[in-house]
Amino acid sequence: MNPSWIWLTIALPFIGFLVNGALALAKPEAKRVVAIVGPGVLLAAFAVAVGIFAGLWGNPPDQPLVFPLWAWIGAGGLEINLALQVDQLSLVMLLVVTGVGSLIHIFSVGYMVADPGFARFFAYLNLFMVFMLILILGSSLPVLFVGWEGVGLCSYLLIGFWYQEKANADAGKKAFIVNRIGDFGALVAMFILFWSLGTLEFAEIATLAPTTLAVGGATVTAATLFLFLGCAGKSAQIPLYVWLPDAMAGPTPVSALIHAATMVTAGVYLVARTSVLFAMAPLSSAVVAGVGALTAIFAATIGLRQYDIKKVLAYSTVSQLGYMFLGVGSAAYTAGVFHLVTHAFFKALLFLGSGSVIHAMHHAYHATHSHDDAQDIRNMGGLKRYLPTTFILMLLATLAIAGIPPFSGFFSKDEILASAFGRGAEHPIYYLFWALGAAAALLTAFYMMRMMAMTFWGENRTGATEREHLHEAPMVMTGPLIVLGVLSVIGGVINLPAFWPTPPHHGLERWLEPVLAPAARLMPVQIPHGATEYALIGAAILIAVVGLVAGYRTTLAKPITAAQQAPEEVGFAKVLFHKYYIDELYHSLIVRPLVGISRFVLWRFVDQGVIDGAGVNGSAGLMKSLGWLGTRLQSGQLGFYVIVFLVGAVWLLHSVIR
Amino acid sequence: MNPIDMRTPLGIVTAMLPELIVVATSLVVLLLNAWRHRTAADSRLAGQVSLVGLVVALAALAALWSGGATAAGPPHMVALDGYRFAALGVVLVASIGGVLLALDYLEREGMLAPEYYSLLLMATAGMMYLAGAEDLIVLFLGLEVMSVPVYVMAAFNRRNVLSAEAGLKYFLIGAFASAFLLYGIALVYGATGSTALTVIGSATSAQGLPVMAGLGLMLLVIGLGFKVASVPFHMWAPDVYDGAPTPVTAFMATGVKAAGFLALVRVLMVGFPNTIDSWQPALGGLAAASMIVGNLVALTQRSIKRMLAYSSVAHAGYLLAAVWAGSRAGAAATLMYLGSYVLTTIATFGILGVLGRGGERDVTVDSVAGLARRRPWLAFALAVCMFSLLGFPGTFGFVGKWAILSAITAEHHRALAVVLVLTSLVSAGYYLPIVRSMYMKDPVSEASHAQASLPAAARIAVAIGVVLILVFGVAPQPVVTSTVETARAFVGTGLDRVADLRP
Amino acid sequence: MNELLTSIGYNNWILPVLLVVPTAGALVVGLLKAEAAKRVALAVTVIELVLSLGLWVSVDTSSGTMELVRAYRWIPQWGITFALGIDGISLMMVLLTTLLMPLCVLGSFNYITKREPGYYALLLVLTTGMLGVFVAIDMFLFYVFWEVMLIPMYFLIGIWGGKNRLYASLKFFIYTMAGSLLMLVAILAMVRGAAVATGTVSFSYFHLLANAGAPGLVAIAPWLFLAFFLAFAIKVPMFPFHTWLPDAHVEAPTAGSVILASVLLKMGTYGFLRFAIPFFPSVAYSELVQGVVVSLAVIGIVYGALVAMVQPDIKKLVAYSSVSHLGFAMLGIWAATVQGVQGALMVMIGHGFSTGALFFLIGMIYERRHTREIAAFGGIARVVPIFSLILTVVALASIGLPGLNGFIGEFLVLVGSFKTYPIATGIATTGVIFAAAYLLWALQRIIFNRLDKPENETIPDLTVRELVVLAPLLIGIVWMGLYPKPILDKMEPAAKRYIEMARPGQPVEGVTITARAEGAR
Amino acid sequence: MLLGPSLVLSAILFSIGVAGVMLRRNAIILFMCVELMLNAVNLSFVALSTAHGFTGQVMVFFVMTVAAAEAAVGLAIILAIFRHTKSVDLKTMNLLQG
Repeated sequence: MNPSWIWLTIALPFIGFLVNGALALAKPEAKRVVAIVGPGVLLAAFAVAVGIFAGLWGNPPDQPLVFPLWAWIGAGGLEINLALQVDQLSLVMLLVVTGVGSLIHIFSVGYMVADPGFARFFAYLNLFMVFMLILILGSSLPVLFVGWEGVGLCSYLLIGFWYQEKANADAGKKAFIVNRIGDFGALVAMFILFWSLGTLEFAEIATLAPTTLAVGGATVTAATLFLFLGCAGKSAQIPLYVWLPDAMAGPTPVSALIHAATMVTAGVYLVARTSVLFAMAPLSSAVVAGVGALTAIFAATIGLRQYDIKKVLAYSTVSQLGYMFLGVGSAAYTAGVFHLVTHAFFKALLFLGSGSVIHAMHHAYHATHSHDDAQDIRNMGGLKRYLPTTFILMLLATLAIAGIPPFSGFFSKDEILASAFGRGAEHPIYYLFWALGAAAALLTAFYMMRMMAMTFWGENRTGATEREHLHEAPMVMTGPLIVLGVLSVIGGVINLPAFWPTPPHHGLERWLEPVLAPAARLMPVQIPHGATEYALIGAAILIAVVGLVAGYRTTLAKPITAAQQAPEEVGFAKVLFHKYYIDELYHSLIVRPLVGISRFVLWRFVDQGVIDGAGVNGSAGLMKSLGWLGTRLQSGQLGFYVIVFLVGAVWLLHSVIR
Repeated sequence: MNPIDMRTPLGIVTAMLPELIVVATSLVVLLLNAWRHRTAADSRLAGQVSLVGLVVALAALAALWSGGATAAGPPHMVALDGYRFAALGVVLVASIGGVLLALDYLEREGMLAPEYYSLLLMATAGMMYLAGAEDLIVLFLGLEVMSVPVYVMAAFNRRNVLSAEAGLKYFLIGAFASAFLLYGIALVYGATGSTALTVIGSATSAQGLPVMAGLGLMLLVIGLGFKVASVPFHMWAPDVYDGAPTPVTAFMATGVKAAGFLALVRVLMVGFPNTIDSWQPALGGLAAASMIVGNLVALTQRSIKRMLAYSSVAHAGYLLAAVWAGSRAGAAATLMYLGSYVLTTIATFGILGVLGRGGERDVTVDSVAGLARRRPWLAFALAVCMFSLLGFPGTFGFVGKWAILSAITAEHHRALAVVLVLTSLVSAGYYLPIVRSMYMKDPVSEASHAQASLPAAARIAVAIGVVLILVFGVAPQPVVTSTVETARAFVGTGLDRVADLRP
Repeated sequence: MNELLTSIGYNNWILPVLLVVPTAGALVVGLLKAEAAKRVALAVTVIELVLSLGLWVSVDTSSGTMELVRAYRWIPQWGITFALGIDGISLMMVLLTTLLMPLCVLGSFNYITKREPGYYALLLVLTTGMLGVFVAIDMFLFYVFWEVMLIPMYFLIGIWGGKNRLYASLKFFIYTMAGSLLMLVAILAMVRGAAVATGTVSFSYFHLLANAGAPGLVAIAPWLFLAFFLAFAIKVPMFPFHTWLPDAHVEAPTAGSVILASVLLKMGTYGFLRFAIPFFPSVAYSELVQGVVVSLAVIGIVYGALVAMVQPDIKKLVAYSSVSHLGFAMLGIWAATVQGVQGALMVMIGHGFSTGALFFLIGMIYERRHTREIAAFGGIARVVPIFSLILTVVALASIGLPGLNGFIGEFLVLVGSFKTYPIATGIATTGVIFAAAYLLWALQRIIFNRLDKPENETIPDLTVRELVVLAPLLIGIVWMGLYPKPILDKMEPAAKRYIEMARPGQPVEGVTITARAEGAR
Repeated sequence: MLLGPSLVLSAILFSIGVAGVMLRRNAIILFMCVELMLNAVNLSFVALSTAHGFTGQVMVFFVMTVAAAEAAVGLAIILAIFRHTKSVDLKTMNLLQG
């Protein structure tokens, strides 16, 4: 299929959005239509994407193909076309987003069918796909920014989908505002780039930057650091990760699609997109890698002590995103994208799996009018008997994320750690990053297994009567799970390392080569070879296995009490349970002071007190009181009038005697 | 028309035709009163007669002016130039207004004394002499002929102690002030050896200003400054304006003030054109003081009548600022502003006269509440007047203020201009509340404003006033032309400065 | 199209006609009964709109100078003519005004329940005043329009306003008059200086522009600029001259708030672009003035946003958000780069649309619930989905979401200013965060959260008439967000011309071209 | 010639009149002080006319007539207010003030 049809991939979901939106306003009960249109447009878009991919498979372009739609902004030297860009990188993202997106749409049909806002949900979901695709395909930073903000908006709407709950609306707002802090960085980065390069087109940046800017210079470093601030916001890195766990307030498919597979990886995509700039700024790359590694370990520790199944997965997402940044920060852009892809597979699977678990739990509690928390893994246990399919698939995903060969996660995570270690030769700090990454890997395996164990193994804690109502989800939901399961298992094949016995080797790397070449020239990837390499692999596998076993053992060692009777956490566990009290910290350090100052200092004091009170009304009052003084002098006594008269007369006469 | 030879009786009669007509009418009315002075009809008749007389005088004036009458021969005591004609026009308009307002008012308030009109006409004659005087003797006579009847008019409501008090205060301090003026004349005469302004002008141009003449000049300024109620010689004005019957107040606020200013302009610009530095500081001071005091004190008044009294002090300040400019532009601005001020004030007091009873001292900002609901046209008229006094674009008042401002800024001395605009801003603080009260508040009771309706005569005055305010506000072209032309006809070399706005 | 217009001599009569039609209409409307008055007023404003649309094609903005210049005899002795002209910038302002007026009339049909004829007559007079300000090229004429506009607004607020309307109207009147009176003195002083230099007395904009550097004026230029600055800064309104805005906005009837926000505020920025800066570039770009203005603009952006965040009253919130938005415009204007100025203009137009729509929406919900307290709502998205949808879209536009009009302006302003004032721009950019904060918070408290107040259960959703009022604004919001190019192209020559006047000798295009060339090598 | 001395004398008389107006509270007395001022000026007119010809003397006649007229009117007004307040003390006349 000719790449010029690329606009179709955006147009299709948009049509879906219009249709579903109209239905949501006019005829919400028409769920059948929605159930067909919603996923339908996505599948169509996926088909188009596959078609284009197939068309370019044989002869990949060495230059990105740009398809301008119309001239958007034009002011002085700033000419921005609303243009779509097709190259190897955007194609990979395109396939992942539309593919995984379609699966999740299908899953949602089963998951949300009972919800009155069914049509509205799919309208939002389609709209999200529109913006996500603009983000991926945008040929310049501003166009990308359109998608960037748009997905933020949809995430806001979907997190607050059940807006009747204040907590959900709060979470949505938090997500948007925290993202805005990141966007601030993105904007400033754009300004710097525009005034230093005179363009915001990715292609032109890639060609201009090396010739115009100094490697490691202040300009490029500043630009990349601000850019990374944006990425940190979108991809939930320290210090802006706080919104992602709250985002779990949204429906589970949303968590799978937006907060695991697609939107949150946009930051990684952006770094890969502008790899040239990052490659020119070693400092920024180090910052990226460092923040990534730190986030990976930090989030992983929190994951250890979460009981909400989705919160566990949320922190694991944060942590995995950290990995991706560790990768791109180590100039291993391919590895980063690779992990992005595999993570999309297994994390989407995990979320959807948790979705079907919650689905079952919810039905059980709903049937018995119990008000227990359907997401708390302390209320689950032994579910593998009731949800066998879900159990098997989630187990596969767990092995994948833990990094057990030959599951997909193993290859991507291993490549990231290896390249981080490799850069250590140049900058020893990277050894530290590698160590953090490795430690995070251990914790990942541990908390994932803990979650699995508490959910599926041991004896059931849901309750005697509820237990009857637990049952596997319908086909429409398990179907996508199975597809994702397969992908999580074999996903690694797209980029097998050299040491792997069977080809194809480095598929993704060779595919992306034309896009990442400029960056690679400036900062080549360093994968250690020979003994070191094998040692690293061994260590990685060992870590994964230890983590899993330890997780299983410690969790099931002592009986678990259901949420109600669960004892209060103590010691460091409590700190972890409360996520290091970071939210409380932000709230009391930033939010409340800001509101307080605005209300009492700026508004009441400065605005109403000083400017209006003293300034405006004050001067008016002054005039009035002066006038009052005048009326007092107007005593009605002729004698006094005469005196005033004479004073004036004397003054006048004096004025001529000089 | 050929130049009029002021040495022949015919010439004098022609030149003085308007004054003579007014005086004659006054005498006729007086004579009439000898037989007819009992009923309302009598006083109404007297009023109508004097109205006719004034209109005829106006016609005569028009004839003279359009004929472009000029004087021939040596210096004479009464000016014969466009500026005098314009001045006479202003004065006559003011006194016509005074008559129209009085016609029904006196009847309503039970002041059935037709002498009122002969006094008014006599005062008018005095104003005309004063405004046209080109000799200090005529100036003095005109001033007195104007003042003495006005003293009586102020005290005209014999049943009302306030009116009597107003009359007495005005009389005593007025006589006191005219003594100053007289002394000024004496000193100027002593210094220059003449009382003819043209002679004085050439003398001062030649030899500069001796101290004696300077003192005399200042005493003249004091005397006239008193008549126009400029701070600090204004203290009488609020009380007198307040106590006098409303039509009299209107007459004083317009006619007397106008005549005083026109005389002041002529004295300064014909008599002392080249010694401008000697009187500019003084006038600037008076102007600033008047603007500030008048506006600030007006801000705190509750009674509209008294508020208008103070605002008239403020307007005296604006006019003094125009005179201060000492240029043709200033002279033109003075004329123009007087025109707008006279029209607006007549209309305002005309409306005020029907809003209350017994001297209208109790008419406050609150008592006009909701007037727009009951008497829309009356409210509209008053609103227009307020915006015109405020000097808001679209009204004659703005054109006048604009003229003054451009005259001042022309003098490269913008402090006065800034004072003017800032004090005008303050004035918004007391003009707007009236508009607000009329339009944005609801009537106090069902009965309120029931009796607030203009009688025929006053209605004519108000209607003409308001219409002219709006017309000249939008199309000031004719007024600007005439004032600029008349000002240009002024003698006095000292006025030929770049300051004059001449395209 | 253009041929048709030229065949009817459109360009010769359009500007005066645009000024005359509303006033003439006002005279008629004022004498009608309520129902008829509504219809006639609507008809007049629609005719006005249709008439003005021709300008889009007929005015050739490519030169960047004034087109359709016509000077009619008025007061020759004072060198005053009734001179009208239009360029790319005023074109947009005129169209913005003529587009909004029919909506304002239509939007008032239910809101205004007393003394309708007067109300609609005043709206029409106001139209003349606003259009006059944008097309006057004689300083006397400009001043007259500038002031005359106050009266209808004063009555609109004072008669049809809310509880505290008397205070608000007087404050609005005196506040604005304070600034403009000093400007009046400055204008006269300029005319005087020019007259001394050239011997001709003329209030013509071009004459003064040419002679603003006259020796007599250079000395007092700072004072003259200060006078102009005050007049315009109060209108914009810039911090700290903004406190009239919240009161006026809150008390004014819906249409009044809309006009205030969408047109009147723009007159301030327009005044800077057209008069203050071109007259006195050397003063405007002296270190001191730049520092003061830019910091005031940035303070306004952040301060306005923060104060807006804590407002209990929706209208007050929007009022302070205007302070913030106009701060962007000021920053862009002073940046004097093509992007900055274009951005400032887009902010002016975009703000006109989004804030106008916001005020309409607030008015509509006010008509239903008779309160503007944010706390009185919550969760109404379930009852009034269409209202909530539109409110969300408009709010997002005002937040500056890419794809909607708000973003274009802010982005261009910030890009443009970054070259001139990097630090200030950096701070200003935080405005995008606060904007999201206050608007989303308000949005949540109004349409989201639990629907806990019974009186909100039964609010009816928007009627067709209200949708008709909002539709043009929404279309504009989306159109300008996705395809602003035509508008930008119309304004670009004028913007460049402004920069040439503001920063003589500075390369208008900025650095971009050179960088491209380097890259090519 | 006595020009100088007589001018000084008239100035002194004028000042006495002014002082009287300033200090006294009785309407009649006040009025008499004003008359004194007028006649003081008359004196200077006469004196000056020795230097400048008869204009001054003409002026004197006018002033006297005017003074007479003022006297008539003034006394009438004082009578009028006396009817109301039964007093000619200016201290009591402050109904109009503020």
